[in-house]
Amino acid sequence: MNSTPNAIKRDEKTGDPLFIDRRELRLRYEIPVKDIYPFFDGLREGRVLASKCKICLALYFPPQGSCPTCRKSDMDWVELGPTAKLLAVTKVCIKPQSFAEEEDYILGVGEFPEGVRALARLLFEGSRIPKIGTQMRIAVTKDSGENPLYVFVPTEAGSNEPAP
Amino acid sequence: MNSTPNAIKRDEKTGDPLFIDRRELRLRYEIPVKDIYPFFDGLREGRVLASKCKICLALYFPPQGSCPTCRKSDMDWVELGPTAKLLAVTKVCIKPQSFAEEEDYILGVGEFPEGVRALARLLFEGSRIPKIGTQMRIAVTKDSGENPLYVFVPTEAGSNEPAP
Amino acid sequence: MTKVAIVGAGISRFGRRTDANMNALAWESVSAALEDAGIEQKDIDFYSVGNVGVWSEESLPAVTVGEYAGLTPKGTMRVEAACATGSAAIKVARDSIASGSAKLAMAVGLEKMYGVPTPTIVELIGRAGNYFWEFENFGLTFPGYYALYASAYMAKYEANEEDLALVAVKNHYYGSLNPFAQFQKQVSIDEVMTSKYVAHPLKLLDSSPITDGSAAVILADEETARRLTDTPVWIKGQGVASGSANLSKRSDFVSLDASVMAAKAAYSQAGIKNPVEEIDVATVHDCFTIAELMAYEDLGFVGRGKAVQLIRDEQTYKGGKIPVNLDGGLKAKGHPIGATGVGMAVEAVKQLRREAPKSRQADIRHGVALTHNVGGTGHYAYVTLYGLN
Amino acid sequence: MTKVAIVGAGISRFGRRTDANMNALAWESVSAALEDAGIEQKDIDFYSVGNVGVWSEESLPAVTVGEYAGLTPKGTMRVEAACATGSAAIKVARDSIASGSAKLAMAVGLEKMYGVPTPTIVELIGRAGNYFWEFENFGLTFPGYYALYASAYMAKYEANEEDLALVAVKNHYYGSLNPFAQFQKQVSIDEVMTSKYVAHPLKLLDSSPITDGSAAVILADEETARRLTDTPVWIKGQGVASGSANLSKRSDFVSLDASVMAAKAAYSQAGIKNPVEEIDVATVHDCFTIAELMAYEDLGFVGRGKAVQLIRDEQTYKGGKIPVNLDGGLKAKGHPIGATGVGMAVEAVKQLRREAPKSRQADIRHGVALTHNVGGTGHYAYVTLYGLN
Ligand SMILES: [Zn+2]
Ligand SMILES: [Zn+2]
Repeated sequence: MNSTPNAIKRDEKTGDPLFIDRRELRLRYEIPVKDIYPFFDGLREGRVLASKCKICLALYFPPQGSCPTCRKSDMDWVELGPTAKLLAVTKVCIKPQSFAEEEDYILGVGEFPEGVRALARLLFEGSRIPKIGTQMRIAVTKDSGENPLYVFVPTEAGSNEPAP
Repeated sequence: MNSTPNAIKRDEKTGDPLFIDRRELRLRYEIPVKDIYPFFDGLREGRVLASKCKICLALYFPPQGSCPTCRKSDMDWVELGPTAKLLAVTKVCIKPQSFAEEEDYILGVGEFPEGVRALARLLFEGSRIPKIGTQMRIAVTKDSGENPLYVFVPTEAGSNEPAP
Repeated sequence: MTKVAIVGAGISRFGRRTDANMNALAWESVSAALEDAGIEQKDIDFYSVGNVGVWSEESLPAVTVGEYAGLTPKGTMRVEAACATGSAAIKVARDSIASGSAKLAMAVGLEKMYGVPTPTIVELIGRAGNYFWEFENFGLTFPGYYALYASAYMAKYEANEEDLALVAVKNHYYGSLNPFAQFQKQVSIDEVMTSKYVAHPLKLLDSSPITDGSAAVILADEETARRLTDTPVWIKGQGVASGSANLSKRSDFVSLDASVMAAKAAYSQAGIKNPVEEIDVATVHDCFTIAELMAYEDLGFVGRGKAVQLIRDEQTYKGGKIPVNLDGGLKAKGHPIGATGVGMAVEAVKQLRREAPKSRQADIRHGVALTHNVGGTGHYAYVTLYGLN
Repeated sequence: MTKVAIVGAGISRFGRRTDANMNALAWESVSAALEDAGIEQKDIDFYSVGNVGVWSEESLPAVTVGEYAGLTPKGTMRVEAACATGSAAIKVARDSIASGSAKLAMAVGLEKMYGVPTPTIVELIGRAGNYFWEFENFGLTFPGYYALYASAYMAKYEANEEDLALVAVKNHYYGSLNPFAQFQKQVSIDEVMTSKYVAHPLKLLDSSPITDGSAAVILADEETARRLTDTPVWIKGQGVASGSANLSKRSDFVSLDASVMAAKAAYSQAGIKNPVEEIDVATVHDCFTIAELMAYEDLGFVGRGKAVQLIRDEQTYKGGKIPVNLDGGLKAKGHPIGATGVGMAVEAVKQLRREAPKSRQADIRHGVALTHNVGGTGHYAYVTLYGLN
């Protein structure tokens, strides 16, 4: 329709007129990490650290700077792993806009012997989805922007999957 | 600090580490206007239309497609103006991001004899802020994207301001 | 607690609604609820609006809906509990009455998701949960959350993808009988099984769609309810619980603890001892097929690991042991996030009043209906029991 | 209505908080409130989280705060009522108790505005109101909304910009005495008058700042309150009202109708006949200086057009007829949108318990404090009365 104002378009399926917002909102957050900065220090050294309350010894991963039980901010930093058992797994095929450029990726939750768990990418040969119960190793790699990131990889002994 | 990971920067004022989100969210809305499309038709013809309930004769501006009193969607479309009295006025100096490129602009609420009111830009000579009570004329101009937009301008007789 | 009843219920058509903006969409259900209750806006003392937003233009929807619908200057607020937002809106309206601060209150659920393109919607839903540790770093999506549960559930109970598909087949069947549903067509197991993976092992037809829609209920105290209607639908109990933001804080992935806790609380308040025996019809939160199976167990309809047998035996169809989602569920009726919980309440009201179309009207013997509304992946759970007595 | 009291109150430092993410920021006030009440997380039956968000990363803050603070698996929801969000969170917590569904409930107010750059914050605040007809087309900002009111008020009552500046001078004076305030320094009339226009006639120093902060209060039923503390602070009344989304639907611009209605309802519930005589101290919503002047009139402290004389006579200072914003107000203490209303409640509690620093402690004679929390520009109004009896 020639005389439709610029800002109005017709929906392709329904033909209904839609006003196309002229104001784009762009959001990119800045997230304070002061209280968990040792985690990022660790990551640069290739270690994945959890925070541990010095008073009640509770372990926090993802780490947090305060213990809600003791109401104190007095934390030790302890290394996780190296092995974790796969509790749940998925391959993400429909990706969010900000991950649109990536290949389908595999994510899983691994449980460490200390009892805490972590969600991370799984890097297994051939983008294979390993079985629930598989023993994995946590490792530090780099994301596309050269930032260190933790991932799960096969144990050094191999895939170490449970028998079917 | 050389060894800071790419995604972390130090705040300029406090020196606190901030994780800079790698995922930008961009939002631009598509707003259905089917039920008020006559308003946009009117605008293209240089007329500012309000909707009027055929049953109870209530006048709606901004227009809406249904009358909440009668619970019906049976509307006439009637032209507003040409004159309105200025009830409230401001000049916007600190602008939102999506208006950052524009000069400071003047906005006001004008009341029409029919009792409804409209918020719109005021285009007066020299970016002058007119006095409360000034009689204005509603007119249709174009925004920077060539879309028709309604504005308040001086009456043909001149500024028509109340005596001080 | 003061007795509170629903005395009016309305719902919009669910779907991709390019014909109505947020306010007009809300008005469709608000006007229907007012009509149903036989009251006017001025009679309402307070209204809550459940809306998640960000994908839609209005950031103060409680106010813009109020203006459009003639509810201004009544007191209001917006509430959010992810996909359980609608039930949270009902809690706020109910508590307003039970506390004595209102006699008539309205809960409006509203979502206009198609205000932005689909990849942006996927992005926005994915960001819910724990932003930094799940989304920012790893791009975990909302289907991905439930897929993690599906992987663990299937491994533990030897369920397979066909079992999940049975839920989709049932709910599409009922969707085909609901003129307000987004999908009014049946699907076969084959169609489900051959649809594309969204997040392995969940496929497109395991998933509820992106939906625009609204629903509204009007609540009243006992005296007002009895004055307005012969068939008040009482809120007999409501349990509310939450789960960890980080999925990795959960100890297993076969059940939503928040659902279990919320159900327990709701049953206790309503005096329900044996849900399958005492509940006539349930609407449960089937945002994905796996979610409906877990709900069967979390709500105590069957024991752990027995959900698959229940759907295989068609015991959650009309006429079965416990009919579930006779309106098509989120799966086929659609899932306008903030409206879903209120839409469940509308369905409970219609079922209990025996106003559903015959083909999907449950047999109402005890006069009790259940709604189970989950926010996120057990981040929130709201279980509500409605009854004729 | 069942009596409900505040039994614990906590607040974070307000300001630009680059040292704490949303959850850690909430924890500062939650932990202080638990400490103050002498209870643990497990004692809480329900908690509400007031947060507007979008400028901060977490889209399910009720859940992420709950996880961090050890409140999971308690029932929860997020509420929003623009700048009155905190008071809405208190309403939800209070009604949860008054309805009998909880004995102890917490209301948390939280805002992390500095998650995005300042021009984006201006954009986001500007979008509140009616998006299409005010922002999309015309770029009306939030200071612009109040500037429209200021223009009409000043014209009608012959007030001038210096009169507005007097409000800023008073509130900065009290901010200088409050170690939790964002601005702990006094300003002179000259400094206010020479600060830059934000939206004519309002200047930078007429405006409340962008703020990060949190506040929390713990509410209890009568029995629990009396068991926990000797100085429960009772909620004596709460009025809630709304105004049109479109400012052009308002008939004049010298008063916020929603404030007038909410105050009337709150006074009626609390049995207040003469506010100035019966209230010891008030915190009112001074997001801009003009807002405080309108509040004096809307709350019935003075007649129409008389607010200017009240501030000129310094009658809203400590020791005056009705001390207002002895914590610095939004103007100097800061305005973390979702936290503001809860922060007002914290101040009311401290004042009534006579725990404020001497220099800004009001004379508590009747044991009654008022909080006035406006969302948007009278889009929402919540007026609450707190009392020692
Ligand atoms: Zn500890
Ligand atoms: Zn009408």
